[in-house]
Amino acid sequence: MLEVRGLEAFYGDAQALHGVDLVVREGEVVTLVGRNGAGKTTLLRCLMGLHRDVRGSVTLDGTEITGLGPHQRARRGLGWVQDDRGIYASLSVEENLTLPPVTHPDGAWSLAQVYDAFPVLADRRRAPGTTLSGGEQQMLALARVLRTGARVLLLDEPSEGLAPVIVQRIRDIVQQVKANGTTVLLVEQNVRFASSVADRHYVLAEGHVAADLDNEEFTRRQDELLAYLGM
Amino acid sequence: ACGSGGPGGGGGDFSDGKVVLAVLNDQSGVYKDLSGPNSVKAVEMAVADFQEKYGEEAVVDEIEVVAADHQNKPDIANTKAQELYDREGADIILDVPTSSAALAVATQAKEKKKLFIDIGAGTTELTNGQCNKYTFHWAYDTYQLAQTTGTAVTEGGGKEWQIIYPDYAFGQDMDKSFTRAVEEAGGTVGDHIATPFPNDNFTTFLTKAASAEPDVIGTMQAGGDLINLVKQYNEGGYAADGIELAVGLMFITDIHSLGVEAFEGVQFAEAWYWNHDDENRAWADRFLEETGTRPSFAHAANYSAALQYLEAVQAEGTDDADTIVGNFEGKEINDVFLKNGTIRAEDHRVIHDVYLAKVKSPDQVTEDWDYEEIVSTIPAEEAFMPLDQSACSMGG
Amino acid sequence: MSTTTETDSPGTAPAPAGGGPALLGRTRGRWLLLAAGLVLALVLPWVIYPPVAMDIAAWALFAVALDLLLGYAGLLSFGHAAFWGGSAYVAGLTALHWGLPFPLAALAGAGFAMLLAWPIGVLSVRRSGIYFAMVTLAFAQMLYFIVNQWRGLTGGENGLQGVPVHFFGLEAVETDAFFFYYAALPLILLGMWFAWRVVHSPFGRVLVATRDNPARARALGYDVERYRILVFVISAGLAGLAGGVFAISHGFVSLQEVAWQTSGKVVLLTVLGGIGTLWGGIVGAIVIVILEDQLASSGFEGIGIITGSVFIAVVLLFRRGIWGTVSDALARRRGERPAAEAVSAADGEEGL
Amino acid sequence: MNEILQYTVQGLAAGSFYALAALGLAIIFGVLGVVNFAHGACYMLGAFAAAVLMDLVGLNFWLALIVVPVLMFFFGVLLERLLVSRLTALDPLYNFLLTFGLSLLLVDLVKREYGVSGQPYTRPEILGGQLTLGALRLPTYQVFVLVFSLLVCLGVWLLMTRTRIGMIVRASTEKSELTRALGIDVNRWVTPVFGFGIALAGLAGVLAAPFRAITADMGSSFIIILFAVVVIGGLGSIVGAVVAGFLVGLVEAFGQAYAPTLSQIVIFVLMAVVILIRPAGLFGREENA
Amino acid sequence: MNDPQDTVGPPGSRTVALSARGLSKEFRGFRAVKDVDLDVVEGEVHALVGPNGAGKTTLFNLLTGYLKPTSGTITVHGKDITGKEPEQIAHEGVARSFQITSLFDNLTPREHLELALQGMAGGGMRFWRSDSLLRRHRGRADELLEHVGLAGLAERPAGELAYGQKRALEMALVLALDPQVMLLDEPTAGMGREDVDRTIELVRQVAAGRTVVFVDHNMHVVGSLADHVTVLMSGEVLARGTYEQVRNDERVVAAYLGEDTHA
Ligand SMILES: Nc1ncnc2c1ncn2[C@@H]1O[C@H](COP(=O)(O)OP(=O)(O)OP(=O)(O)O)[C@@H](O)[C@H]1O
Ligand SMILES: Nc1ncnc2c1ncn2[C@@H]1O[C@H](COP(=O)(O)OP(=O)(O)OP(=O)(O)O)[C@@H](O)[C@H]1O
Ligand SMILES: [Mg+2]
Ligand SMILES: [Mg+2]
Repeated sequence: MLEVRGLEAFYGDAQALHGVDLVVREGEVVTLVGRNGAGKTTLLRCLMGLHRDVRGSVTLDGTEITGLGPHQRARRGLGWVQDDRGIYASLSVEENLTLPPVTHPDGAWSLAQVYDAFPVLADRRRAPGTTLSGGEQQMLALARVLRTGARVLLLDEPSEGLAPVIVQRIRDIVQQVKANGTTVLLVEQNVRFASSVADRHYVLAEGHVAADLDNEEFTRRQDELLAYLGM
Repeated sequence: ACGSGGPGGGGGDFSDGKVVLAVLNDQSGVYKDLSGPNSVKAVEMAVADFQEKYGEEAVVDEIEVVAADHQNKPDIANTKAQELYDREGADIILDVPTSSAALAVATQAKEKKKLFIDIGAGTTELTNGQCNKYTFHWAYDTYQLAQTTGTAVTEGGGKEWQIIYPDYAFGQDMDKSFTRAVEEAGGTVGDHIATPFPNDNFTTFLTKAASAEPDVIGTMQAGGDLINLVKQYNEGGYAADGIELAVGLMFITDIHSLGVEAFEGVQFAEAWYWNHDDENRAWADRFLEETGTRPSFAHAANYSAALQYLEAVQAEGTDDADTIVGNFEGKEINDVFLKNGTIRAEDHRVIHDVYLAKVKSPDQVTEDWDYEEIVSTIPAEEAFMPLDQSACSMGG
Repeated sequence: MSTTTETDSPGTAPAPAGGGPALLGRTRGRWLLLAAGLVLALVLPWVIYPPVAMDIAAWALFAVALDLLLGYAGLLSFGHAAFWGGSAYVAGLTALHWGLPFPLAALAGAGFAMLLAWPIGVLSVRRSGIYFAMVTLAFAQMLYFIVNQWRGLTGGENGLQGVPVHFFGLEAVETDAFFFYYAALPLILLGMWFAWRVVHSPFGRVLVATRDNPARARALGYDVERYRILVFVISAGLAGLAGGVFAISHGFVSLQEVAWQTSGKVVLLTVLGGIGTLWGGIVGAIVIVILEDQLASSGFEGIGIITGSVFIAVVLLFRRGIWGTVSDALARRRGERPAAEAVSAADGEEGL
Repeated sequence: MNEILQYTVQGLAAGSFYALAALGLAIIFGVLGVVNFAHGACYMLGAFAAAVLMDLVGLNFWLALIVVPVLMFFFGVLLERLLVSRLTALDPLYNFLLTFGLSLLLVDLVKREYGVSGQPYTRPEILGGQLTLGALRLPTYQVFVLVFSLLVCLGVWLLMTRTRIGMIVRASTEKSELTRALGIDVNRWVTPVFGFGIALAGLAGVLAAPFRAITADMGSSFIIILFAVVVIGGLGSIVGAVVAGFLVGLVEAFGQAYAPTLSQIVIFVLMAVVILIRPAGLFGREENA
Repeated sequence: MNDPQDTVGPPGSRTVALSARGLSKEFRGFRAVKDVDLDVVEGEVHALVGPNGAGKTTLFNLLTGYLKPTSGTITVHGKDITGKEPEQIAHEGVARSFQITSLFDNLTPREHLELALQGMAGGGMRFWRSDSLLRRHRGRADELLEHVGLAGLAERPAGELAYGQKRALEMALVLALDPQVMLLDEPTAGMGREDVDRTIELVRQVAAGRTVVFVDHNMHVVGSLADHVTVLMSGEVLARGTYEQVRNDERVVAAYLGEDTHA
């Protein structure tokens, strides 16, 4: 589904990614783990076409999307939730939800579905987006990409800063999404969360893929990995 | 007492062996059409006429005309004036519209002991509190504008006045002079309504003025503000109520750009009109050939000032400023611009006959630029500030 | 995929400590530059018409004063004419009516500018960014109207004419622009030194911090508004000093000095020279004052066409200004990091 | 009483120009975060376009009300593409400076081309004359301006708050990168919105043409008052721009009627008071520093 | 500056370091914090937990002056600080970190700390002195960087640091203020486990002799650090007590922890 070859990214003179190769197959949930600064966020931004300073190739469904702009990638089915959530202050909660165009109607959530899953959002639907608390904003951001029906979700630390109950809810949603056949690439620090939802794990270290593990192996070698990666 | 400084070198009669006339004015701003580059043309015409008239007899062969743009900024005018006198060897600076710029140049003229003939500026200060030996004021001033319009319109039957004036020095001067002129002519002035400057909305002021049901609304606005006011006066339908509009300062270029419809019937003071008589017209034809446009009074005055300066140089055989001042003081002149003109020795104001003009209606216009009808002529002695009102002392 | 290295996106390129000028990276270079600057200041009236040289010096100090505020506190004042012009009037009036020697008159003007800046600053610093620009512009406009109306004192649009130069009876200075320049130069240099001192003081450091992240600065215990007010007042004082000298050198004060076009011009000089470089304004002043002087005698109509185009070109192409561009290039040749744009995009404070 | 009514209508009519232009300013600020210093120049260009087209091709006032804003729209599109868009990622101050330069350039280009004296303009006969409502007598044209601009303001407000376009516009403003990543081609929206804001300034210019002097400088002091208007209303607030526009018109009219010497200062005093009490403006959102 | 005598409060003395009474905050009709009473005893580590949107950050903002309470009072060591500005509160010995990192992107970590140290020492307004004055804080700054594991990055502009490094710097800044009361908003958010443990260790160290209030969703962190826990829910205090008490409180389990309680 999503294939990355030799991806390099730069911040000015500094290189953040040194030739990343990875493959995400259709319907899989794959996590990207690695310590702070490993380049996880940068990788997602490159996939979304938001980083200008890149080399390498990215294909989606076999088509090269390297040269496309972010909105074209979104229309082809990439959905991104950024690490600081990206909620619009000038839009109400409901407007935040209805803003993105529905790109793939089959998988797209309706407003009613969203409000059903996140009753808080329904309560505050008229409030300006950024007046929600951090956790509420995270839910909103997630709900927002679900509304588009994106086929590949790129989630940057969706469980960060969330109450345990909410983390469980998010996990349920990821599982539900997966059941619908949506592909997910997830950046996670929370190993428990990662191992409970994902099929496979890529370990990113210093800008390249250090290991590619299935969930079983990942759980088995968890302690070793933690020590190695400092996670 | 007059300044005692003489020319630097005793031997030569001409500094640098030539005469340099500098035109310092606004080549890009609001006075561009009124004087601007065409004033330079007018001065060049004067030089050509002078050279043609005297030919071999001329006391000086080389006459140069230089120009500079002061952008209506007094500090630039000030620096430029110094530069013109010091570096370009200018013997005289001409024109200089914008009062603050003109006053700054007058100060430089006094410092450098070089001539300055102002044409474009309206302030009476040049021949009043701030007068000096080397500065002359050639064409018009605020006193004369007010005196002309105020007296003539009142005598023509407009007895009850309301005055709308811009609240800055020019407008305040005009308001005072107007009031005096109107009252001396037997009229009365009701309210004096001060307006901001610049301003694009005069509707409130007009409402206020019209509510007193006067015969005439006298307005001292100029330029863009005048156009604003006139347009809003027309929209308000005051003419139909029998309220006339009399204008303190207006130029033929204003009428030309807006069209006579906008100004029809408006009365104003005019220092010179190109189509007034044959002499004027003949010169205006030549000007048209040179520039493609008809002259404003400022163009004619620049021509006149340059020509009279050269005549003085010819008569004295030198470009030494003190000598020329001596030649000028008290001189009586008649030329295309100055009718019954006198250069007053006491304050260096050049007085001459001026006119009350009225804007023609569209069907009266027979050719381009034929916009004005001269209603009356005000003799030189009546039009300008009498000497006893002037605070000028040449020593200072 | 291409590798385009876009260094002009702000926030990615870091500044050296305190956002100071990289051109002065090395001590030796710094001394050389200082010496060159002083020599330039001394020979200027030999190569340029002295009154124009004086204009350059005054405008240069004005631009440096503005950059202190714009480059180091991130506050764009579009109303600095109020201080330059306000001081010009006070300097002119004290010289005219009390016969103060001109350095004292200029200092009196500067003092007045600071007094004026205080209330304006207190009100204006409540907003930053674009808001600050508009608010200062509006206040300056208010002063313009007052000066225009208070005709008895200021001469209205005729200006305050006939301001004398008093200099302890030294006739050369009092009458000759060439000597006046040398008499006034120490005041200008003093002002510049003071601006430098402020930038390289603990205060200057805090200022840069308040520029980059005011909320953080507050959490560290800094009263951001107080810092902004103080730098505003200092900047106004220096602008006033420049305006006072300028007025005396011309022998009159006109409304032009308090008009918004004057505020615009000093912003132009600063931007052209380079925001956040402190000395860039000097280069800007040299270029623009000479350009204006030349254009005035060139017969070219429409100065605005030139200045407007310069503005646009600088903002689009040489955002770091002349000084900034040159110093970045030098720094790059030495393998150092170029300085960041002083005005950073991080400031989302005024968002919708 | 009668006079007070008269001043009220006159003030509101004058306010119409501010409201329309400030609305354009607010929308542009909203979308691009740009305070367009050239807005006054665009107002001037609108009036000039009306006058010049009338002279050249006999375009009448009614057509000008449509044609000129459309032209100004394309002019705005051009400006945005060629200049403004190059600075989007940067501090808004750069665009403020850019548009400042632009206003100098535009004004002097117009001066060079058309001189400094005003341009003539004739409005349709039907808008001439007076409307009498009881004892109240008002120039028809002023009433027209007032009603027309109120309608336009209302329409724009509905557009920005009630339609998807408005929503996209607000989103693109705030986080253009993210908005792109959500599948919206931001560039497609930003440019037309800039054009739209410019068109509003142009429209104000057309309305001014029959009533005010059409000179190259007509926008220079207008823009300053416009800044005071948006500061009072709250920068970026659409309602704020309109309300403050009319408010300033009223304050100006009553100031002129009862304290003429202070009338110009009154607006700035009003502004100072607003900043003191509500730094974000009457309708601006207060944000935590 | 900290006076050694009064920082180490004997555990039994129960002097209240930070206290709020009847604190409420309303945003355009929405009450985010409702009538909250809070007492933080000197020397304790106090955790503030609660579901997202409970009002924790808002409460923090009220306590540190970034928001003005709609009603209620706040005192620090018995001194009323209600309505004071953030910088004044900082000078009262109350320092905070931000949930969303907030640094000076162009300054290096070392410069950050010099600035912070100088802020407390006073003298930032001295525009007539040389900025080499700041260098006298360098020793202490490097010490603090060492402390939070940023020693190697002292010269890198903060804008280039990765998220976890920024969080560490954020922490160092709070330490630099040497406050009596520290308020930490989610100090471990976005950190890997090792960093979390390091941060716990760090907080524990600096908590000696200080009062700490923190917000965190990581129950592991709360469990290892907090002496007392206050649970907020919809702007109101739902429960308070020790970690053990709170985590066994049914209402808390239902509203916040969920069935999956241990971390
Ligand atoms: N704007 C930037 N300028 C320069 N360097 C940057 C920038 N953003 C990130 N980096 C560098 O790129 C590297 C990768 O950063 P990235 O944010 O992708 O890490 P991450 O794995 O997402 O970390 P975290 O878990 O903390 O979010 C880091 O070393 C960081 O310092
Ligand atoms: N400026 C504001 N205007 C309106 N409502 C606000 C504002 N700030 C916060 N709120 C609301 O107040 C409530 C409490 O928010 P707060 O940020 O304090 O929650 P929190 O407990 O810190 O949550 P989290 O753990 O998710 O960060 C939320 O519902 C939020 O929407
Ligand atoms: Mg990340
Ligand atoms: Mg929070």
